[in-house]
Amino acid sequence: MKIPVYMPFLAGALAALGAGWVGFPHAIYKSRPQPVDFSHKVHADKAGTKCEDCHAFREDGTFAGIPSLSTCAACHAAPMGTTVAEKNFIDRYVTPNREPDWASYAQQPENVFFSHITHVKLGQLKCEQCHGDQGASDKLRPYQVDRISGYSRDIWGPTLFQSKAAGTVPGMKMDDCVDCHRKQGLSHSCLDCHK
Amino acid sequence: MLPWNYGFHWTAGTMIFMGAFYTVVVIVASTLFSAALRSRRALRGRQTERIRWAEDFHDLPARDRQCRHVLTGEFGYRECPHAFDCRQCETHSHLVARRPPDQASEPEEDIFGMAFPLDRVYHRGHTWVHSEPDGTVTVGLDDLGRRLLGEPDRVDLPQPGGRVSVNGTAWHAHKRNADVRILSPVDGEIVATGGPDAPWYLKIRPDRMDFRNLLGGHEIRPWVMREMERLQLALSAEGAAPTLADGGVPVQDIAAVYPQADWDAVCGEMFLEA
Amino acid sequence: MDKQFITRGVKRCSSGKFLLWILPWVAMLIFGLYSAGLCLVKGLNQTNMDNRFAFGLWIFLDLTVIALGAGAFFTGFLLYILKMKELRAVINSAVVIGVVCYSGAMCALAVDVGQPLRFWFTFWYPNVHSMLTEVTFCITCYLTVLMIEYLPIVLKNRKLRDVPEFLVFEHELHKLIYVLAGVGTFLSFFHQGSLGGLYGVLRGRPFAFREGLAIWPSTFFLFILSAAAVGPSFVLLTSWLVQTISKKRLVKPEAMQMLGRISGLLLAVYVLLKTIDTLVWINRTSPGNGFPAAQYYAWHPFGTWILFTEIALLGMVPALILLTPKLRARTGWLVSAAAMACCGVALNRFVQTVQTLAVPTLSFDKFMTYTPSWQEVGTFLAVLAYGVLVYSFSFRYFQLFPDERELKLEVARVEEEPALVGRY
Amino acid sequence: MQRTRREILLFMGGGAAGAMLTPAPWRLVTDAAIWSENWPGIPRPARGEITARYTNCALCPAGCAVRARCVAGQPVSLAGVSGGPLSLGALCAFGLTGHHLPYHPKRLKQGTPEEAAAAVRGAMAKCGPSENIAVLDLAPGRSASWTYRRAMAAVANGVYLAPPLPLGGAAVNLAKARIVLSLGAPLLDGWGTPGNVHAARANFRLVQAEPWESRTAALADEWLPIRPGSEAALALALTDPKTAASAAQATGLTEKQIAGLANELRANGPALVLSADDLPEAMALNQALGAWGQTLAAGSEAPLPDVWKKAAPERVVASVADNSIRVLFIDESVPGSHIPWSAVEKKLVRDNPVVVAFAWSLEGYGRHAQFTLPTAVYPELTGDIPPAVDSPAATFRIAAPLVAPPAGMTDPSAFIAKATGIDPGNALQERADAIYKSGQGTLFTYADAKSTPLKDLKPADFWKSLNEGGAWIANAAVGQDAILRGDCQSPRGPIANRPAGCLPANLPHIGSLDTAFPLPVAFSEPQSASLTSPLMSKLYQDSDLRMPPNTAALHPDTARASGILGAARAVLETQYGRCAIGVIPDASVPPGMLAVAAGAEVLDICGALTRAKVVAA
Amino acid sequence: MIASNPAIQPNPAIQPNATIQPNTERQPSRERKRAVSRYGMSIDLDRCTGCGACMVACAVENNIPPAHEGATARKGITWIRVFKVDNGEEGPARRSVFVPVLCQQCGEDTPCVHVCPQQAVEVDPATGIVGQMPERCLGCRYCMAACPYHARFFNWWDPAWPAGMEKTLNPDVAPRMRGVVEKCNFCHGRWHAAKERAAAAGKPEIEAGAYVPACVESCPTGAIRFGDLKDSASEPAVAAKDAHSFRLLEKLGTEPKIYYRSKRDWVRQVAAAPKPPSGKENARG
Repeated sequence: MKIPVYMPFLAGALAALGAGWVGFPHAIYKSRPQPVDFSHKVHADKAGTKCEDCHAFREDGTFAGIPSLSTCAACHAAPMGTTVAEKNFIDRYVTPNREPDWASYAQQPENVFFSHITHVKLGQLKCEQCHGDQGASDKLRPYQVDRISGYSRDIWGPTLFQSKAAGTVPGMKMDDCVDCHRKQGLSHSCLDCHK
Repeated sequence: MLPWNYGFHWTAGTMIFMGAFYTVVVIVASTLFSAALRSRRALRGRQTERIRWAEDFHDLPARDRQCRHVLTGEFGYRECPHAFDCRQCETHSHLVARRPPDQASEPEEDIFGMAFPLDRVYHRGHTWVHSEPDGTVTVGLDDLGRRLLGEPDRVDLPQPGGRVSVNGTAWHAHKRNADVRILSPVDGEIVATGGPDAPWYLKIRPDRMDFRNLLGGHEIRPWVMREMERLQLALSAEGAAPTLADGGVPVQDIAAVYPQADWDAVCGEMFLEA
Repeated sequence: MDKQFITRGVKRCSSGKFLLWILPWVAMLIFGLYSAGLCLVKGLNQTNMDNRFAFGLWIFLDLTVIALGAGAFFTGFLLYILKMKELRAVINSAVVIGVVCYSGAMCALAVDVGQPLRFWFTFWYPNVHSMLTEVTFCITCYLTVLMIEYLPIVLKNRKLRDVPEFLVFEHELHKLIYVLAGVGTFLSFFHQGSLGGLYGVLRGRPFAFREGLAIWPSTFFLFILSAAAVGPSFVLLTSWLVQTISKKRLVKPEAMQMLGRISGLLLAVYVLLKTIDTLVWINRTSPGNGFPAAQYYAWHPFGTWILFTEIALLGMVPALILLTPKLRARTGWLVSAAAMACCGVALNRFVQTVQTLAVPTLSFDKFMTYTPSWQEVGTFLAVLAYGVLVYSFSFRYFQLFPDERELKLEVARVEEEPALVGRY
Repeated sequence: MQRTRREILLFMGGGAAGAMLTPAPWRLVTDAAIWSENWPGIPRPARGEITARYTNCALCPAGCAVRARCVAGQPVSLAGVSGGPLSLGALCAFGLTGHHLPYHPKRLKQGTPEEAAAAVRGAMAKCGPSENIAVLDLAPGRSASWTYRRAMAAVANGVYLAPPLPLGGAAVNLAKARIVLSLGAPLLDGWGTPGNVHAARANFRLVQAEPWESRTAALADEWLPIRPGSEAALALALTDPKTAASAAQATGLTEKQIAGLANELRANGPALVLSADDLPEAMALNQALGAWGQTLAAGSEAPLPDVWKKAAPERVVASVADNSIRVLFIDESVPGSHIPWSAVEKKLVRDNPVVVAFAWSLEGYGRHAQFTLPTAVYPELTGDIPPAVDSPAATFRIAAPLVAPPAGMTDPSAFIAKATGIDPGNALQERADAIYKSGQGTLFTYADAKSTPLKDLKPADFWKSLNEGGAWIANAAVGQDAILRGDCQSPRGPIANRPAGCLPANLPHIGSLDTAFPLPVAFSEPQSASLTSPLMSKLYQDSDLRMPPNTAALHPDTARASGILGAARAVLETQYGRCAIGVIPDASVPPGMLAVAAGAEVLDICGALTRAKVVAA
Repeated sequence: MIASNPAIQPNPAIQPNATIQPNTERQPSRERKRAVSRYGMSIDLDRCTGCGACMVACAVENNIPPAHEGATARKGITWIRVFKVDNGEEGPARRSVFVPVLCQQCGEDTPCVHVCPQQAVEVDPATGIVGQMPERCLGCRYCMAACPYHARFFNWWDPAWPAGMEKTLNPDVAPRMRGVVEKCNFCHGRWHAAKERAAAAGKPEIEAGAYVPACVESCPTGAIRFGDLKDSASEPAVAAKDAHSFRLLEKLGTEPKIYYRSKRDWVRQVAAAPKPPSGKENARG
């Protein structure tokens, strides 16, 4: 049978489009689960804790980030609830006193100097404005990292094009920082934020 | 580069610079695009043969682009402006009107012992056209052409029912390293095909019985003389010693005489092909 | 065995002989690619450049090669815009030279930058005030244009021509070639100039700094002029080289002389302006920045002789030769004058790049010397070999000199006894 | 189904075209560019809580106060403590990079303490009556030094050896000086406590008599370019005008100049004379100028616990009989002055002596000892710092560890105490208690830059503050309980309270130009036998500010005379031996001398007043 | 395309509490506009002993690796470099001075800013500091050719520290990769840290003295002083008016913010253009 000339061309184009739009966005990210099945929701509701109770500032103003095991152990030295997750956590980490290898979704690249206190104290931003409703999430998403650049998906744009995904994960791309800084008339030079 | 990139400033400098850049891109792209469009149209319109001939003609040395009326001495020097298609040439019709072709006395010319019957008209690519009573024409190689190819190694003839156009490819002939396109003298539809051994190569039903683009009568001798000269040139350019300068008779198979000559070049020269 | 690719009716050496010819160049290319690879993989520590000699052999190569490649745009401009028909004889060759020079320069640049992976930054975040941005944009665009101009030459190859699509496309594209010639002229005008501006704007380097019109230092215009002047000379030189090496007549002497005349004319203007510029610089610009110009030439070995050689010996002299019809008519004079012109411009680029960096700026600086490492030289050779190869192949398989066939018959014609010549 | 080439090409073409319309190629290009920011091999600095911790620098007796900026406890940069009492906020290049030393590629990582102990035991057992067991302490005056002296006192025929103290143990009071004559002493280039010197600099006129323009000469108020090796002659002439003529001839100065200088020194006092090699003539001149009690005083140490009083005397190596030392401990865990090995070697018994070196690298005596036991290095080590030469008051400063030393490190004093069967105790704390008992002096704490009289403190707080970065400083120039250091003798011959004028006639090195070793050696850089931070390469490789260790700068004429003109390397030869050096031709160094940057190799063959020659390698 | 920057879609999930109130919007911007400083330096050449403390302190602060074994004085990275300069005399008449040279932080229109093809160099309007963005840098080295002070350095090698020594790196400064240009930026890491400390104290701006580059802090003789040239009380501002101060190659009109000072007349000559070589002593290096 005789196929029209443009047929192979079209086939090729379609194949590439499929691969590029469907396959690639998955292939480019490497994903790993968080060490502990942690629920911000539970801690917010039941324990009634606020963000800065665990994600604390040090006295010199630097941000401690993800709390160390000691912070958790302060309450969870012994099981408080009955969940399997908590039991595993205590057996695997608290008892042997081993720090969980948390992966920070929002960890900025090495060349970025981000000061939490500046944004919280001077900028009067709410945690949610950048971190979304992470605090209300019931479980931790798997941590996804770009295979080549090694950047977390959150700081590199949840989708390949626009930086903010619909829903709960606000992007933390440079674009997002710059957007806000421009709005506030605070963008002066690269070295404002880069080091 | 784009307004939403970092470091893009709406300044005059940026405007001018980027403006120039994008203009250049657009111009280049549209040039390519239109070239593609035009060639698509040309392909659709079966212009290939015309274009090929146009280019070949354009690439011919100026001497070989001479008007037929230079051959007959009516002009000292004139390049043919119509790529050897006199049907659209006013100059030609004027001249013909002023001096109608006189019928030669003998039935055929004998030049250097080559027969050029006058009952037919000749194309400058060494084909002749002979009108048949049934309204078709037969097309064949003239004597010089025949001797150039001698006994061709291979001849690829088109299928009956196919079309040929003036100065377009009529058929292919292979001889030694030579691979030449024989140009068609007429527009028309191929009715039947002959071959080297047949009296003619193609029987064609022409669109119009209009052979103004072909040579006949008193033009033949000067033309053939000129062709002989070109042949000599071609041969000597191939480093073959010219043997028929003094009007010796060309043998039946000229190629055989010059085994070392680049026959492809010679034939290309003689059959008006780049 | 590659006969059917070779244009009908022109003589080309046997494929065996051709292989012998390209073999050394291929070897050189492979060596060059190896050294370039080293620079890419291990970094620029492979070179002898340093913080003081931030630019070296490669930049010199780029500037020179691009100046010589200017023949492509200028011949195109003269032929298609100013309709100088004689130049049809060399335009294809000029285009190939252009392609070779520009693509070669681009490759060298790709090795020269520290982070080739970021090549697109310049396009994505351009700083429109930087001469280098202008250069990058224009050269890239112009290389594209050259490639498009090169396309018809390729498609006209005897074998490819049998494919109707190619035949037709080549035909149609060639009809529009004057547009590309125009664009090419525009682009070349700017990047040749910007290459000059590259150094002319360096306020921190009074040796190179020049005043000028608006945002453009005088070197901007001098570079355009010198490139336009030397381009035809280089085309002439190459044609002559090819004629001598291939032992064929390829270009009519008239065409050659025309190239020579154009070159000479522009060269003369260039030398004049260059002289004026130099005087202004010595008496006004440089002292104004606190740098008495005389002192630059006190650092040996770069004495005043270099200035003299650049302007008088390799500028004025060839210009005069090329402008004297008698001398121009003699191939020996013509070619050597063209060669001198090329050397002159090369020397100018050398002074701009190397001497500028060698001369100290701070009172406690040392005068710096620098010798390229073998990796640098290797990369340099790679570009050279690449050029020769591309040109050789183009010459073998494409119709670089349209008059070749005619000239061949011409030769035969005069060999013929007069009896036949011009019988009609 | 059979596909034609044309179709495959078309398919690929379509693929390419389609791909351009997807994010893939663009994202890949961007990712590749980002990857170039953090590709393998580029370290990521650790993050963590940033704190400031304080200690004292143990790299030289200056013991400058140090503020360490720590990330999660790990010091990432050091700085002086502004308002610090002795160092006044200054820190030298060595001090600023001290926190790199534990990671030096050449650091010694393990040794064989057990075997060493066994060997020592064996050797001590068969130690004859005429033979000695000795400790060579390169940084005397520390509490550890007292442990060694107690240990040597505890064993029969134990000897405590130390390099001669600068100025024979005298201390300089720069604050009192109004004019300073420096005979080639590197006063502004690492001498004493940099901060103290630079602070005092404003108040005195500096006359630098030195053959070449050293860093000090460049900044001196007056530089007297004298002939190489004629410092002593000048000093002598300044003391005793009778020798002026010969001095003028030796130094190349005019007698008028010398006389003028002499008057200046006497008129514009208090004066102080310093010399590169502790020339006795210089001390005599100080004597003659009445510097004693003014700008010079007997140096003193912090009070000692009574139980320490039973200690072996401090002796110089030269004073020990040749071939008499059977067991020799060498403590070079902290950088100190270096004694040419050949001088030490000839004191060892002929039949297999046991030499145990305590070092953190194999660069020093470790190259010669049978056993080299790895020690902690600043800022890992715990110890106090001997008094600085320019600190008239007794001081007590502890170099508290900022980093935990790696496993397998030996503590020299513990090892020697064990070998000699004494109880080292916690020397530092005992000393601190003794000081506290003396009840005098003040404690300066760095964190809050406060000084508190000792009597207002509790002993625990005193001890705590000392370990968290503090310094105890005695009140008076000589605290009543402080003990005198050394005998205030110069390396050669007592001069302490010798009446001016009567001086040993024609001292060995004046005039007698030693033809075997014609070239006097001047140290152009601060001497250090031990390794320095890899980052010091900024000063002599990434730039040419200083000379790399074990190189000599010399005048082209000198090079020509030595037949090494144009050579990059040569061999340096002295009475003590030979070693390979790099050579830098430098017209600013006068002919007939060497300006040498000392490394372990060079210091191994260069002592005080060394003359040398260079020969082709 | 990747750097595309679509308008913020305020996230519905966080809309209620994520409103940027006008007051919070106005306030900081006004603060910034007021607080524009021009940091500068004064270097007293009569105090510099050429000890090199500034050079090592700079390397420690800015995560500059030790010299690669292949490095030389021409390939090394020393953001601040002390040169030994003499008066050209020989013998006793010879006098030397030590001249620390760092990026002179030229005025608004620096020779380097406008040559960079991709805006990797910029002058921060808020501080007057000339910044270099290694992440943006292509490594074309055009800026190095443009700089008359040779204050820009190229990373000829990937940065490498002896095993374990990377523990001592400064977290406020990102190590640079091979193939990019870098230079002194007045210890920008310290500027960030100072900013953060100020923020922690609720102040939008750094107050004088709270931010000092490493070389200034480390200089044992206090020869290098740092401050805001806009603040007439600051050391550099005072030095700028001093009759004995000068700037390097002032005639080029680059408006450096580094002021040198010396009471010795011949020393002030180092500001001028180089003299032609006196005899054979050139063509070195």
